[in-house]
Amino acid sequence: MSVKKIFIAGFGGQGVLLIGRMLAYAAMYEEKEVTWMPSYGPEMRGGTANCTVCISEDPIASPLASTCDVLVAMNGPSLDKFESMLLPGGDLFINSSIVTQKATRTDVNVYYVDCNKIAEEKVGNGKTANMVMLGAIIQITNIVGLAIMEQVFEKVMTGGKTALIALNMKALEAWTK
Amino acid sequence: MTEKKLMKGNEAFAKAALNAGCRYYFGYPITPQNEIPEYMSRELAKVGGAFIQAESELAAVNMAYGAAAAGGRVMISSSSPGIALMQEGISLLASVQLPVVILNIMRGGPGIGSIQPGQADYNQVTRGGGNGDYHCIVYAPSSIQETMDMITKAFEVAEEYRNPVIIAADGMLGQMMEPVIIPEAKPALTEEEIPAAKPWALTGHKNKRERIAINSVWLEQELLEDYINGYWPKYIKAEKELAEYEAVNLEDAETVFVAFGSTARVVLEAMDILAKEGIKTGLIRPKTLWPFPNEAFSKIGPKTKQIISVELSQGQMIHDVKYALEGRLPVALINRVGGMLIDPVEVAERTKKILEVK
Amino acid sequence: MAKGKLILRTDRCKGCELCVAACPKKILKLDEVLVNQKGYHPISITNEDECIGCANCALMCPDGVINVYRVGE
Amino acid sequence: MKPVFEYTKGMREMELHYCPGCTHGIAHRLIMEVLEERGDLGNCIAVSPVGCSIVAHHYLDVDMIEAAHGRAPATASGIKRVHPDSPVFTYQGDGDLASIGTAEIVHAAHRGEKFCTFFINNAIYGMTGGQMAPTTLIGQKSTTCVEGRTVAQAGMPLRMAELIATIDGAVFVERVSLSSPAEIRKAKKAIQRAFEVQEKKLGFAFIEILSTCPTNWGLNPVDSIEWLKENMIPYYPLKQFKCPEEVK
Repeated sequence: MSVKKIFIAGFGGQGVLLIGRMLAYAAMYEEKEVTWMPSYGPEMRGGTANCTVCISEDPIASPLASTCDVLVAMNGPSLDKFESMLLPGGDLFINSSIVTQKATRTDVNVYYVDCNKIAEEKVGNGKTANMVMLGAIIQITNIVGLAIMEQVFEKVMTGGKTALIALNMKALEAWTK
Repeated sequence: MTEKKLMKGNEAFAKAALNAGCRYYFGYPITPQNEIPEYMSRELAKVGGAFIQAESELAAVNMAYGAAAAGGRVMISSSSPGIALMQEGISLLASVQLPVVILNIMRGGPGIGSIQPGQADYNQVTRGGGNGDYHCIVYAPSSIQETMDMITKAFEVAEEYRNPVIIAADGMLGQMMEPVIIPEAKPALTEEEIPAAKPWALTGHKNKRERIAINSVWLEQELLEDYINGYWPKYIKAEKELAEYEAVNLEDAETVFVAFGSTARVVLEAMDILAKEGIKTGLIRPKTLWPFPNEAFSKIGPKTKQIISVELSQGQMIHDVKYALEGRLPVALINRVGGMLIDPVEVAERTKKILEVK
Repeated sequence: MAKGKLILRTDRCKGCELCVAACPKKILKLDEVLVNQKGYHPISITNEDECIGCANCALMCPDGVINVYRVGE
Repeated sequence: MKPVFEYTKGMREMELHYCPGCTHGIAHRLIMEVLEERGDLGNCIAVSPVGCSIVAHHYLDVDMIEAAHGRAPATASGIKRVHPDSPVFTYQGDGDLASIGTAEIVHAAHRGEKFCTFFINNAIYGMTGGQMAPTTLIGQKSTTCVEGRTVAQAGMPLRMAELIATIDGAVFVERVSLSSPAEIRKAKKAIQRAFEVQEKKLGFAFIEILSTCPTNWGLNPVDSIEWLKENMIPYYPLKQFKCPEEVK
């Protein structure tokens, strides 16, 4: 079984769960098997949030991750807490707009993504910071295709939100290695 | 119709109930099942159904008692401590043979416990929980799709057997998202159709038939004994006809796991890890917890030397496993409790420990 | 000259601004630069000299951030 | 320097998990201030509910027990039988007290139980994510009434203080609010009276405390206070419904 496990963590409100959900939609539209599992707790503002996305060609057994192939740290505490989960050779994405420390692992590929700055300066909308990160994940891992994302946005951004599709597509391509 | 949709478990479960013709839902907020009453509050009125946010789980189950007696297709849902509070009503439903589907999105106990996934309700859902001689029919799904399909079936089984049916899912299934195919929508019974479809239901005798009385109290114990003996054969029938399970690799396995619900998915991944190290394992996954699929254990091959029950409890199902095995094989337990989840690596490691000890 | 002195435990602050709204002298404001370990901009005093020591801020604070003292007594 | 305000020793030295601007922190503190001033922190036994304040025992420096959802008044009745001279209180939210626990609170009042109940009314279920409470206002949106509460679907919001005041055994009943420093001072005075009523064994003391839930109301904390003033107080008037002569 070649299940890819992606673990995304940060503060509540950073769009951590949304990044995961977008990946899940994309995988489904590419006819892959997928699960999305959020952390959950009492409704509370200011807490931490994380989610696990599993993507595979075959049915997925456990939707949980004790280790992962891709780790996304949207804030500092998440990097400290979860860095050891990443499998050797895995991809580590760090939101360097907020995370001041560097990765300690040397056996993984590390990508520093200045999400907030890129969102504000290159996309022109600070709220797209999480989509900048999603774009980086897709570009590096090819876990889903960038092309499918337009279809995803069309499904989830309906009504008045259709105007945001182009902006979000721009955000996905804003980061470059 | 066959288009896949990415849905959160709890919303998918509510949608499945709606499509199965459920039109009455009564609930009370409790984590991790809140999306179910929330969905029902939005959607039921649109299809001519009714939602009440009850003042408690105790009220919710008794609203279900009323609606089911009146001939409605009813679902209620809660999570472990809420189900405990419903037990009075569940015993009552069973005593007067009313069909209600009860969705339990289980969490860690005892007491108020934790809001994270758990399976320590096994005893609560399979051993009655309420007083008296009765069983609940209990399904234990391991994916969102399977939960939806079991809900669809549960309404049919509940009405065929005139008995409460419990779906024992957990917080993981309720909170996660998976692509699903939504079961086709069935027409719901109209109020006019109830007397013919459910002749036992309270509809008013309209001076055309004798009055129906639904009662749970029997002041003459001889009559109660007759009554219980009268309905008991349906449980014998259920034991023969309703037990379901999934078996994986029983012929070849040296060790056979027994696990239900989301835990079975974790075990499947652990089996892959163990296979890579040359350890051959199999799995029995009960899809019904009552009746328990005893028959599955007769399919275990001669190579099997060890049985391991994997549970999110201190070992509750393990007693049914031992009973089914009739002492033929040693049974060990791998578990986590209190809302802690078990991961595949841990299952694999603890399995190796169990096998080495021998 | 200040009549009151505030001692702030900014590590406890969640930036709710209930104290800001309650201050009659309008001398409380969230720090625009500092972020505490909880991830919030904590409360700060813009002009300590104007504090009258009324304790309205402390009364409104849900998180025990503010203690208030009378100066010169 | 002379202290004008120092955080009460009745609050344990730890940070509260409540959302930014949630007024639970104020209500907790007021009760502990009163107990500290009365020298009762060491004697008090309290009961926490199910709801956001289920973890109140982490914060309050008194002996505490967590009750099953809604059952705090029954639990407190039991405690009071064993320790009739100890100050006992329950701290309950609107789901706990006004929904699942209506039988227990009505009968605690009816028996004239000699303990105090502090009822936090913020018109919504907090911990479970913003479902309708019995106290949710008409038109107010919640996750189980997304278009706003209607009378047809759910009836009129329940006024607990008025209801409890009709029961003879409840001798002190007051509704207060945490919406301004002045109202907070009044709330504290009411809490002081409630403990005096208990000490003198006059009967049951009930205080409804109007509070905010910025997270589930979808408002910032400051706007939440305004919303409380504009919407809750007109329907839930601030009033002392009953007060025995002995504590006036």
